[in-house]
Amino acid sequence: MPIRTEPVTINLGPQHPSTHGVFRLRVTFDGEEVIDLEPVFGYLHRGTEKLAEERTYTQIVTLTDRLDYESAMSNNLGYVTALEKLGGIEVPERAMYLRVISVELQRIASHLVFTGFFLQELGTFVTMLMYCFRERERILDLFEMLCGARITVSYMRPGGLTQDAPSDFWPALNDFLEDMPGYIDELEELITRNEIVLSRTRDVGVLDPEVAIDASISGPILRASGVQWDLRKADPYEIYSEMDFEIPIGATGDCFDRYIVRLQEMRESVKIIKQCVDKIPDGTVKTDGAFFMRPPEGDAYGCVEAPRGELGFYIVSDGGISPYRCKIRSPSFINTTMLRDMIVGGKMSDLIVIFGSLAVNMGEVDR
Amino acid sequence: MELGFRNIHAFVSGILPDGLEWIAFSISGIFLALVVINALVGVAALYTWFERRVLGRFQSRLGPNRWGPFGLLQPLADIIKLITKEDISPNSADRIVSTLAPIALLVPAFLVFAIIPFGTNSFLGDLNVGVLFIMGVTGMNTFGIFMGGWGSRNKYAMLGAMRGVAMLVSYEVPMALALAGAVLLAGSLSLSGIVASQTLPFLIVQPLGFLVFIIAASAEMSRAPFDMIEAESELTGGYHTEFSGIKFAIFQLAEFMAPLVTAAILTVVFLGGSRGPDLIPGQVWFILKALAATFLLLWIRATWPRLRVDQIMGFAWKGLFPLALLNIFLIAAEIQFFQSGGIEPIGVSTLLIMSGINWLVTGIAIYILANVLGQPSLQPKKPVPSPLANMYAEAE
Amino acid sequence: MSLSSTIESSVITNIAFWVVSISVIVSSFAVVQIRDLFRAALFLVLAFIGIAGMFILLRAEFLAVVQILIYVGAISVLIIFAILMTRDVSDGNPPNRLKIPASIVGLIFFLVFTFVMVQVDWNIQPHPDPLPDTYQEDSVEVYTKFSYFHVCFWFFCDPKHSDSESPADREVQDDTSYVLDEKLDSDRDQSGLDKIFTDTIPSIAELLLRDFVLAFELVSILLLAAMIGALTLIREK
Amino acid sequence: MYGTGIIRGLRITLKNLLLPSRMFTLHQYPDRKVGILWLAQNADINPLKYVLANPGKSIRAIIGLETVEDRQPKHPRFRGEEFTWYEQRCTGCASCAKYCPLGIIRIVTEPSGNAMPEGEKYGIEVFDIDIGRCMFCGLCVEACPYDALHLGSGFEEGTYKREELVIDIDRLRKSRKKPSTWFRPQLEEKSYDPGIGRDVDWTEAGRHESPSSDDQAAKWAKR
Repeated sequence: MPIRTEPVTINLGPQHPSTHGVFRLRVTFDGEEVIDLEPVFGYLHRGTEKLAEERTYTQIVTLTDRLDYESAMSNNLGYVTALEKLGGIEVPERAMYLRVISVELQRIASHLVFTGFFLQELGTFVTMLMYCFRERERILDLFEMLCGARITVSYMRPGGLTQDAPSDFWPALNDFLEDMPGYIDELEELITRNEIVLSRTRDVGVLDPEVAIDASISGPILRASGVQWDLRKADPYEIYSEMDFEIPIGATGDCFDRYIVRLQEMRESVKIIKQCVDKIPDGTVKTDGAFFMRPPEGDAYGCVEAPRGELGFYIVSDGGISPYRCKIRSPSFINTTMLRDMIVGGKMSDLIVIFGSLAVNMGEVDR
Repeated sequence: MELGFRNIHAFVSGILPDGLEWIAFSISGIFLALVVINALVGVAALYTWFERRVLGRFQSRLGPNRWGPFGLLQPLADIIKLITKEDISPNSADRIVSTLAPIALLVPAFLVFAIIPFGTNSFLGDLNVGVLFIMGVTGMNTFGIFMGGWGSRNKYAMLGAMRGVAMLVSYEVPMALALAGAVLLAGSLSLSGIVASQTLPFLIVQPLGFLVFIIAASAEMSRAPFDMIEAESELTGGYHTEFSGIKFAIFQLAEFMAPLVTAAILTVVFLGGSRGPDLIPGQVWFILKALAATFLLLWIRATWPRLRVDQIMGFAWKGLFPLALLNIFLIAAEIQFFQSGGIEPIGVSTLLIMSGINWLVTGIAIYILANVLGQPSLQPKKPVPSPLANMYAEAE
Repeated sequence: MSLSSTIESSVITNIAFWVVSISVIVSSFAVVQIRDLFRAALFLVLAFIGIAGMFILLRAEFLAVVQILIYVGAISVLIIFAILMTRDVSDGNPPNRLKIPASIVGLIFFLVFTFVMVQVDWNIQPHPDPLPDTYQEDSVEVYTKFSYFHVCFWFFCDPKHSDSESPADREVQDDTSYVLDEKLDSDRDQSGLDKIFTDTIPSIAELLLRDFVLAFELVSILLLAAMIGALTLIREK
Repeated sequence: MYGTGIIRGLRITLKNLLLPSRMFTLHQYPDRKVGILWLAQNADINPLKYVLANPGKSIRAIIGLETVEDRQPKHPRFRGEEFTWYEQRCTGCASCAKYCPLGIIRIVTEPSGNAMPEGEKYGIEVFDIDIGRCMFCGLCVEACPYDALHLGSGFEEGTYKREELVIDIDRLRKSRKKPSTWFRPQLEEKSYDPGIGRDVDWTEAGRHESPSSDDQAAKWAKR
């Protein structure tokens, strides 16, 4: 004679501290256990794709900043990559190196934000968040040197960058690269062997590699499931083919692996930036005329490995000054699709941890 | 003159004519309650400042520092802000229950302080069932949380309250058992008796009891790593989600009283209360020890994440409960062995021997328990690349 | 006049007694009469707390604290928890449909208890060895309480001694009075206020763990069996 | 051993508590509470001497009331809120308005001069920038062919009303000329820093000198 309990349906969000923006989950609980879940998006819809049809090609760069506002550089790069494919624009080599440096810095910053908020959701009051943001602040300072802005950078332009790095950027970057491995070690010692973190995240929200591939999951979440897939190696863009780095993968595909993969990716990013600093050539960073571009009729799909996964832009041009269509394949949106399968059957706390481990950014989901 | 009920009563009844003892009794009681409660509220307000500053430094930031010297007036500003805020409650809320909830949460915290011996005695003198009183009274705060959760008719609050009740009831058991060890050793249920018998602080004599007590107490006051009642990342505040204004202020006050209460009990039962070298007065010793205890609690709060609800319950019954039983068994056996028959207090040398044994047993017990409870699945695994999408193969 | 005697004799005690008794009675009525189930449970808590207050007035602070610890801290919480778990919490407070049966059962219990209380010889007698001056009143009160205990245990555990020659008498003669005497002797040196709370715990401990240890253990085993049975009943599959 | 990880975590937080170099907040906007040691160090004398010299200030510093102004240092390239506009350089071509992704720049021009020779600038009647909607992408600055419009370096333009966030031509004229060096390599070459630097005159702000009216007339009208 089991005691029958009433299922309770709760609207988790749109205003909730753990939903990373305005995201609504209709969750049905049986006590603490999640028995059903339905994600509802659209609360942050800003019509980026439609707005892009009304902007010139260069103006769209500013729109991409706002997609995944934690990694604006990567979004810029994804867009300009597609545009350069479409317009057949050659990019100067120095610009490519600077692009890789800024994108990898952005990856570290984004993963730091992920780590901070992930642990915040695990319940470390705000300590880890502050530590991670302290480290991220230095990256933002570097961005301020590069392009005058810290979050919404709009640094890249079709055919290059807005401007070269200032002279004081390089010593600051070197300082940061020296300190960063120490920061990562500290984070690792603080968290990675922490039994509470382990017991909260191990074997929680396991995503099998088959399921992940079928659902077209990408980025660290895919790699945490053990699939060694990274666009930087699989389809090298910019100068990644010259770089020497590893693709960290996880063992089981649980929340802990998603965290540890990101942590190791930060180390790899530091490695990549160091190589870039060593190899960067002199020269210009801009292509003349690309600011006022009018690409030929046709279409192009350009994609990069953004911190959250494969970020793709599909641009159709009708020969005018603005694209006929600009489709954005945002990694967060596609990674969110597996939410129900991962969460149902877990506890409420697991729900928060799993959702946090996906590092979904609502700006990107709703576009 | 020491502030105590007896002194006040003697003073008041000296002024009043004979035959009015009951008026003297009431006056002195009300006066004492007024003084003590106001002092405690003041101390709790100061403690919020302390907690926020220390927590801020732990988190490598500054904490409140703008308003007044070193931000000391920040609690005042907070109180003014909270009092002047509109008191909103949901339309379908149970008004009476939700109004009483903050009071039900706050009163037990004040009641505990009535029997804490700051000096040689508490304000009210000595209660012979002090430890039991503490257990009974601290168990009452369940009702505050429950009434808050139920009365505000909010599902988050409800979930928080349900978690809270399940957790508080479970953790009362190891907490009581941990206190029982101290009671056995002291041979007295009264807090003054426990203080008097601590020629060696019980922290040294029974580390296991201290450990169990501090863990269970941080669960009882729902602080990290057991703060799932509020769990701001999951329940957006838990039972006080729907509270605002003065009710919320009282909830916060009760919440900030909790570490003070715990620190006071810890100090009395395990750190030797107001005992200490005579260089500084006993009350100062008491405050120093209590501050050290609150610092320890803050340190833990600043570092550890939160456990999941089933893990918290499992930890109470599978981890703390056996440890507490072991502690009681150990202490009882030692008392039986060392104190064979006599009723004279145990000497310091014997206590030292006992503590040696206890530390050893504590280490072994924790080691065994950690390896029994610690799941081997938590150990890192070696990642194997899945053959499904081999990037290197495709790149070639 | 010393403080303890003030408390004994003063109006305060009477006021406290009336406040507590009225609140216990009113909240007990509310438990069965009120429509809102959650509030009824809260009134039950109030009634329990009031009874703890009565115990304190009877100078049985150990019993009072145990009353709070067990009845308020554990049993009421479980009742409220059960209300919460088994009803539809989203539709407001579940109604109390058992008003009339509960009233009838409550009335029957009230009558039975009144009958028992009136009928039973409570064995209240002065201390065999009267103590000098102020301690006399104390001792009588304490003594009353212990007799009550004895009667209860005797009533349920030892049906052989059903006549007035109960073991309670004998124990009062030898064990308890000895303990009390010793305690009071040691108290004589201390100052007045401590006498408000006389140390009753050793006596209770002796009764529970020496004289009635078999009954005590039996009750423990019964409770354990009940707990395991409850677990078995609700366990799925 | 299982169970040591949480203890190690405690060590890290304690390290962060104790080491001053691990502080996150190094700047306290807008003013910073300073202690007596800082004051003495700033005055470059012995703290003991400092206490004797100005006891009032010392007491205030000890009880934590002494403050100094403190600003977050900004890189010269920082894209600040208000715009720096040089009327002398502006031709009213409205490139900035065209390139603004949000269309928040409004320019109304009128023919100026008596005969309006070809190449001479227009008179500018209205130049509104609604920085309440501006996202400081800098495309307007990038688009300006005559380096007339620069991003500013301030970040204290907060107001209580949205309407006050519209920078009109009078405010642009009157505002201090402290342009950000973003997209202005000519300013960067002079290692100009708006945080500490002086105001920049319109003649030095551009990549090239604006030709005078006579030159233009000689080049176009009187050839």
